[in-house]
Amino acid sequence: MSDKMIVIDDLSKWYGSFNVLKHCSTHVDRGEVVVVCGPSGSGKSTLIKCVNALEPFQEGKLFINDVPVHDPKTNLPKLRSQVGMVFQHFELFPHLNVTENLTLAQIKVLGRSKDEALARGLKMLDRVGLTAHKDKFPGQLSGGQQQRVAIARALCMDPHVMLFDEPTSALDPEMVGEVLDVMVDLAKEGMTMMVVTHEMGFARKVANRVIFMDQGEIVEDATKEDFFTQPKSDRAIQFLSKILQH
Amino acid sequence: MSDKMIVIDDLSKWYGSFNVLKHCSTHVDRGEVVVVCGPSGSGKSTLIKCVNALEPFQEGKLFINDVPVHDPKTNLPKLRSQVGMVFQHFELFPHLNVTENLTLAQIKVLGRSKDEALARGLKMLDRVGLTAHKDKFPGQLSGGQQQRVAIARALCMDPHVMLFDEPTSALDPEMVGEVLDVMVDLAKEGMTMMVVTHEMGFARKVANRVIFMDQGEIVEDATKEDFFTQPKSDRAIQFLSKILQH
Amino acid sequence: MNYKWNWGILLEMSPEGQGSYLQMLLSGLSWTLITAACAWVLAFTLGLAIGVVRTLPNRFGRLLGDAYVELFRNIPLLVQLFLWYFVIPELVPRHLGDMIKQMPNASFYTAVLGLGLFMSARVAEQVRSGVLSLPKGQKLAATAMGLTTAQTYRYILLPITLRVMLPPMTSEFLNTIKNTSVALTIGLMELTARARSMQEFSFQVFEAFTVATVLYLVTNLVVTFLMRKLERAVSVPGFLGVSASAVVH
Amino acid sequence: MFSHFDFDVIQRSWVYLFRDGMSFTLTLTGLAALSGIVLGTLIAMMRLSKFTALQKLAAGYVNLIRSLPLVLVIFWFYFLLPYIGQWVTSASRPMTVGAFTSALVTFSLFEAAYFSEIMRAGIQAVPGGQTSAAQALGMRYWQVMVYVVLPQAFRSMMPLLLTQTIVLFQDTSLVYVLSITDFLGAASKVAQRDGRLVEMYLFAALVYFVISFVASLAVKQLQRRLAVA
Amino acid sequence: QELTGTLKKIKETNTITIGHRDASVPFSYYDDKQQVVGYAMDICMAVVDGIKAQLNMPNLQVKLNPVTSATRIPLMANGTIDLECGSTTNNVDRQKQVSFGPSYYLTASRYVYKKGSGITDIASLKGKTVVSTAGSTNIKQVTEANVAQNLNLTILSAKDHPEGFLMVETGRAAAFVMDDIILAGLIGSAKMPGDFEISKDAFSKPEPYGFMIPRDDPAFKKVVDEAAGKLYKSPAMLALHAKWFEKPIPPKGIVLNQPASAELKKAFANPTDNPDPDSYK
Ligand SMILES: Nc1ncnc2c1ncn2[C@@H]1O[C@H](COP(=O)(O)OP(=O)(O)OP(=O)(O)O)[C@@H](O)[C@H]1O
Ligand SMILES: Nc1ncnc2c1ncn2[C@@H]1O[C@H](COP(=O)(O)OP(=O)(O)OP(=O)(O)O)[C@@H](O)[C@H]1O
Ligand SMILES: [Mg+2]
Ligand SMILES: [Mg+2]
Repeated sequence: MSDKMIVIDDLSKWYGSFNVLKHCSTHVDRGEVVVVCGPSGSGKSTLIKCVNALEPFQEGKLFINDVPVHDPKTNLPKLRSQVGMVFQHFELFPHLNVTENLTLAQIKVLGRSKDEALARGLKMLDRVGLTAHKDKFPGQLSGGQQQRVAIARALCMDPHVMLFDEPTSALDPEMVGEVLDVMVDLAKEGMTMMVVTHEMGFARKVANRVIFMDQGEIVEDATKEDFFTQPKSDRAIQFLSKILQH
Repeated sequence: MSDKMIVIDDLSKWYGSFNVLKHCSTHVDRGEVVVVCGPSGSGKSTLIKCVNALEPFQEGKLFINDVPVHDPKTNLPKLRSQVGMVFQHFELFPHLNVTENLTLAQIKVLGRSKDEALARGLKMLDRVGLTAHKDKFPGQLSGGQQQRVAIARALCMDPHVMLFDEPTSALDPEMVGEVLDVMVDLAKEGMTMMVVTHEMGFARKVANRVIFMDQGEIVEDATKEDFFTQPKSDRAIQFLSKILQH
Repeated sequence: MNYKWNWGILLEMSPEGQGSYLQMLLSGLSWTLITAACAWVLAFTLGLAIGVVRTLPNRFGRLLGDAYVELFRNIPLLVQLFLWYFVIPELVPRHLGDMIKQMPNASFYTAVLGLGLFMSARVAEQVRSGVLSLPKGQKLAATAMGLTTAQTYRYILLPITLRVMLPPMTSEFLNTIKNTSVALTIGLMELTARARSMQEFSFQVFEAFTVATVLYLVTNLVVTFLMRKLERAVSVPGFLGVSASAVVH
Repeated sequence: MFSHFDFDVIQRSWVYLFRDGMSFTLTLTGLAALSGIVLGTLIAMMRLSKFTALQKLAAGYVNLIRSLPLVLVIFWFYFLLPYIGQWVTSASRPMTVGAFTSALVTFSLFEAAYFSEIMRAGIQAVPGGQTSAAQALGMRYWQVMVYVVLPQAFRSMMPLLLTQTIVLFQDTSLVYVLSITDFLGAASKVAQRDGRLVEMYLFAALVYFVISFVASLAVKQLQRRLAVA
Repeated sequence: QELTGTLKKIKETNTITIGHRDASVPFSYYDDKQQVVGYAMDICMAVVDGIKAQLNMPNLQVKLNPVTSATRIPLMANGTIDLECGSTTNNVDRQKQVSFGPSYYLTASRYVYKKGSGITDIASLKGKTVVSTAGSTNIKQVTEANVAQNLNLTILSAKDHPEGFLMVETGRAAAFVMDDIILAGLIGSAKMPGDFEISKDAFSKPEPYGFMIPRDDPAFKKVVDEAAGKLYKSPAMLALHAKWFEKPIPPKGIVLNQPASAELKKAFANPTDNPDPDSYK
C-alpha cells in the first residue's frame, strides 16, 4: 500500500476530435486535500470524472489506491463504491427520502443489512447536522441541506477518497458556508480529498496543494503557499486576479 | 385642449384581493418628462400599463389628452395607437423583419399605405441610427439595437406621448448608453414621456418631475431638484441611497 | 327528422339469445376492456424494455430499438392488424398457420398482439424521452456510488421516469382502449362492433351509437379518475417531476 | 418462401391503387389537415378566450372527441351528417352527403380536437409581452392574433402539426370500415378479387411505411433547422 | 300535380343517387374496369328511365354511392341514397324501416364450405366457426339458428361478401353463410372454384330480393313499381335474367348457370313487393 491515493499519469482524453485533457499528470497522497481550479471549460470536471471512471479516457494511466482504473479488467462498480463523489447539483434521488438516499447504495452495492445501513446513514446524517430531516424528501430541503445530505451519502460508503465537483457553485450565497464547514471538518479529520472549486477561502484554509488547469492542461501544480504567493504561469496570475477581486 | 397630457385621478387596482395600486393621483403635462421609480414590486409597471389600458383598473379616473380611459365607451385600440410604449424586453415581433415591425401597425391600425408606412418607418429607423439593419430580423440584432428599433416602432405611430417600462434594465451595461441617448434626444425635442427607470443619470439629465412609488402608493411626486436634494419620505431616502451607491 | 326513436329497443332481446341489446353492448364493453388491458400489459412491458435499450450506450441496441419504433409507428394500426390476421398465418409453415387460424378467439389474440406491439412503440418513445429528460447527473451519481447500470435503472432512473410519465401513460392507456375498436375489422366483438351489429339487427342506429358513446365516456372518466388516484399515491413531496429538478439546476 | 406468391398482382393493379386509392387518401389527408388546423386553431382560441362559456364549450368538445374511438366517430358522422346538414340548412329533407365529404368532415372535426391541443400549447408559448406590445400599438384582438401571435405559434408548433398530420394520414385508412376506396380500400378490393391477400397487404404496409417514414424524417430535419434558427 | 318526397328532391337537385354494392356478383359489383355492373343495376337503370319519363327529365344525373350490407339501411333512412340496387332481402323487419320495389330474385340462405372438411349439414357445423356478412339477414338467421338449435357456433361478421368468403378460403372459418346465389358468384370468381361446395340445406326459405326505396313515399314507390313492372312483364326481363345467370359475366367470364325458376317467372308475371317467402310458391 503506497501513500499515493490517486495517481494520474499522462492522461489524455478526446471528445470526438476535441482534445479535452492533454497529458495530465498529478497525484493525491493519502490524507491530502488537493484543490483544482481554472477557467470554465478548462477540463476540471472532466478530469475529476475520469478519476472514478465516470468518463472513459483514451490515453494514459490512472490508479486509485493502486487499482488501475484504465485497465478493462478492473471491477469499476466496486472501485467507484470506494470513491465518494459530490456533484455541483447534489443529485440526490428525488423519489427517495433522505434515509433511503443514504442507505440504498450501502444495501445494493456493499451488501449491508438494512439495519446496519440505517445505523451508518444516521450517523453520517448527524455528522452533517441534519438528523431532524431524516424522513424528508430532497425536494423539501434547501440547496445547502441537500448538498450536506449528498456528502453524508458519499461518506456512508466509507470511501478512501472524496471527489468534489464545484460543490457550492449552485448554492445561494447564504448556504455556501454551511457546506464548506462540513468540508473543512472532513479535511481536518484526515479525509483524502480532491476538490474542484473556486472558493479560494476554502483552498487557503485546508488545501495542501492547488492544481490550476487551462485548456485541458495542468498548468500549475503547487503547494497552496506557492500557488497563492508566487504563481508561475501568466494564466494563473490572470485567473487569480479575477477570482480574488470578489 | 388642456395642457395636461395624462391625468391620473385617485386610481386603485386589485389583482384578486391584492391591492396593487392605492389611490394614485398624478399628471403629466404636454412636453413634460416624468420618471417613475421605486422598489421592485411597488407597482410601477402596473401603473404605466394602466395608462394605455393594457391593464384594467377598478377605481378612479384616467385621461389621456382629455380622453377618458376608464370609460367603457372609449375606443381603446385607437387610443393606444396614439400612445407609444416601450417594454423592458423590447417585444419586437420575431417573425417579422425590422421594416415589417415598423410598418405593420401603421398599415393595419392607422390605415396608411405601404409606401407611406415604409417612408415613415425608414425615417424613424434613421433617427435611431439603424438604417443599415432594416432587413434584419430581431434575433439578428443586439439587445440595444432591438430596443432602439422598438422605440422607432412606437414613434412611427406619431404618438402624443411615450411610455417606457424599464427600457434599459434587460440590457448588457455596454448597451444601456445607446438607448438612453435616443431617449435623451427625444426628451430634448419636446416629446411627452413617462419613464419607469432606475437610471438616475437619465432622470437628472432630462426629467422634469420624479415620482417615487412604494407598495402601490405614490409616495413622492416632486420636481427633479426637490427629489434629489430634499426627498421627503424615509422610503425614498433609503431607496436613493441604495440606488446611488452603484 | 325521418327517424323513429325507440329507446325501448335496449331492453328487447337481441337475436343472439344471450340477453337484451343493452347486455350485448355491455359484453362488447367487457371485450374492449379485456383486450385493452392485455394489449396494455404487452405494450407496457415491451415498450419499457425497448425504451430503456434506446437510452443505453450500446449503439447496436439503440439502432435496433429505433428501427422497432419506426417500423411499428409508421404503419397504420389497421394495416398491422391485417398483417397479423391475414398475412402472417400464410407465411408460417402450413400446419402452424392452420393452427393459428383455427384457434378459438383468434381475433382476440390477434388484436392483443397487434395492438400491443403498435402501442409498445409509442410507450418506448415516451420511456426514452422520459429517461433522457432526467438530469444527466442522476445517472452519474448512481454510477459514482457503485451501482451497476441495471441497478441504476431499477432503483433510480425508472422509478423517477415512471412517475414523470404517469400522465402521458394515462393517455396512452386511453388510446389503447379506443384503438381496440379498430379490431372490429378482424372480427373482435368489442363495443363499437357490438353497437354496429345492434344497428344491423334492430336498425336503431342512433340508440346503438349513443349508448356506445356514453359507455366510452364513462370508461374514460373512470380510468382518468383512477390514474389521478395512482398519481397521488406515488407522488413524492417536493418533487414535481422533471420540471422541478430543472428549476434546481 | 415467396415462390408461390404472385407479386405481379401489384404491377397489374398499381394504376388503380394509386390513381383511385392513394389520390383519395392524399386528398383526404391534405384537406382534412388544413381544415383541421384552421378549426383547431379556432377551438384553441376559444379555450384561451376570456369568456367562460366559450372556454367550456371548446374544452367539452375536445374532451368528448378525445374520449371516443375514431371508428365510432366515423360511423356516427357517416349516418348523422345528412341530418346535421338538414338541420344547418333547415332544408326539408336530409342533405345528400357523399362518402368523400362525409370522411372529410369527420376527419376535420375529429383531428381538430387534437390540433387544437397543439395550437393551444403554441399560443401559450408566445410570451405575453408580445400581446401587450401589439395591443399597445393599437391592434385589435383579431389583428393581434393574426399578425403577431398565430404566426409565431404556427412556426414553433410546425413539427408537431406535421407529425399529427402523419398520424392523420395513417388514420384515414380507417374509412375502410365504410367500404370507401382509399388506398387500403383499393388494395383490399384487389386482394379479395384476385385472392392475393398476402401480397397486397404487404405492399400496402410497405407503401404506408415508406410515406410515413420519409415524412417523419423530413419533420425531424425541419425540427433541427428550427432549433438552430 | 305537386311533387312530394323523393320525386320532389330528384326534380329539384336534378340527380338521383343510387346505392350500389361493390361485390354482390352478379347483382351489383365492380367489373375489371371499376365500373358498376350487374343484374340489379340493369333493372335499376330501367327504373331510372321510368323516373326520367315520369318527371320529364331526360338529362337526370345518376350519382352512384357504394354501400355495404351494414350501411345501406341507415344511408337510405338518412337520405344519402334514393334507390338501392343490390342484393337486399325484402323482409317484414326491414319493411318497418324502408320500402321495397317489386321482387326480382329469390334465394335461400345457405353456406359454402371447403370440400372434404367433413361438413354435411347444419348439424355438422356444431362447435365450429362460421362467418356471415355484417348487416345481412343471413347473419341474423344463423345467429337465431345458433340459439334455437344449440349449435354452439362462433359467428364472425365480415365487412362484405368477399371478406366472408375469404375467411373460408384461408381457413379462418368453416363456413360462410349467405344467399346461395351470392355464394355461387363468389365461388365462380374464386382461384380454385372446384374446392368449394354450397350446402344442400338452408337457414331459410327462398326469400325475395327487391330494391330499397325510402319508406312512406307512395308517389315515388308508384313510379318505381310501374317502371319495374313494365320491364318485368316484358320478354326483355327473361333476356336480362339470362344475360346474368346463364351467360358469361364479367370480369372473368364465368357462367353461373342458374336458369329462372318457376317461382321467379311467376314473380315476374305478377310483380309484387310481398316480403312473405310463402307467397312466392
Ligand atoms: N459530452 C461532451 N461532448 C463534447 N464536449 C464536451 C462534453 N462534455 C464537456 N465537453 C467540453 O469539454 C470541455 C471541458 O469541459 P469541463 O466540463 O470539464 O470543463 P470545466 O473546467 O469543468 O468547466 P466549468 O467550470 O464550466 O464547469 C468544455 O469545452 C466542454 O464544452
Ligand atoms: N397578473 C398579476 N396577478 C397578480 N399579481 C400581480 C400580477 N402582475 C403583477 N402582480 C403583482 O403586483 C405587484 C406590482 O407589480 P409591478 O410589476 O407593477 O411591480 P414593479 O414596480 O414594476 O416591479 P419591478 O421593478 O420588479 O418591475 C407585484 O407584487 C406583483 O407580484
Ligand atoms: Mg465543471
Ligand atoms: Mg416592472
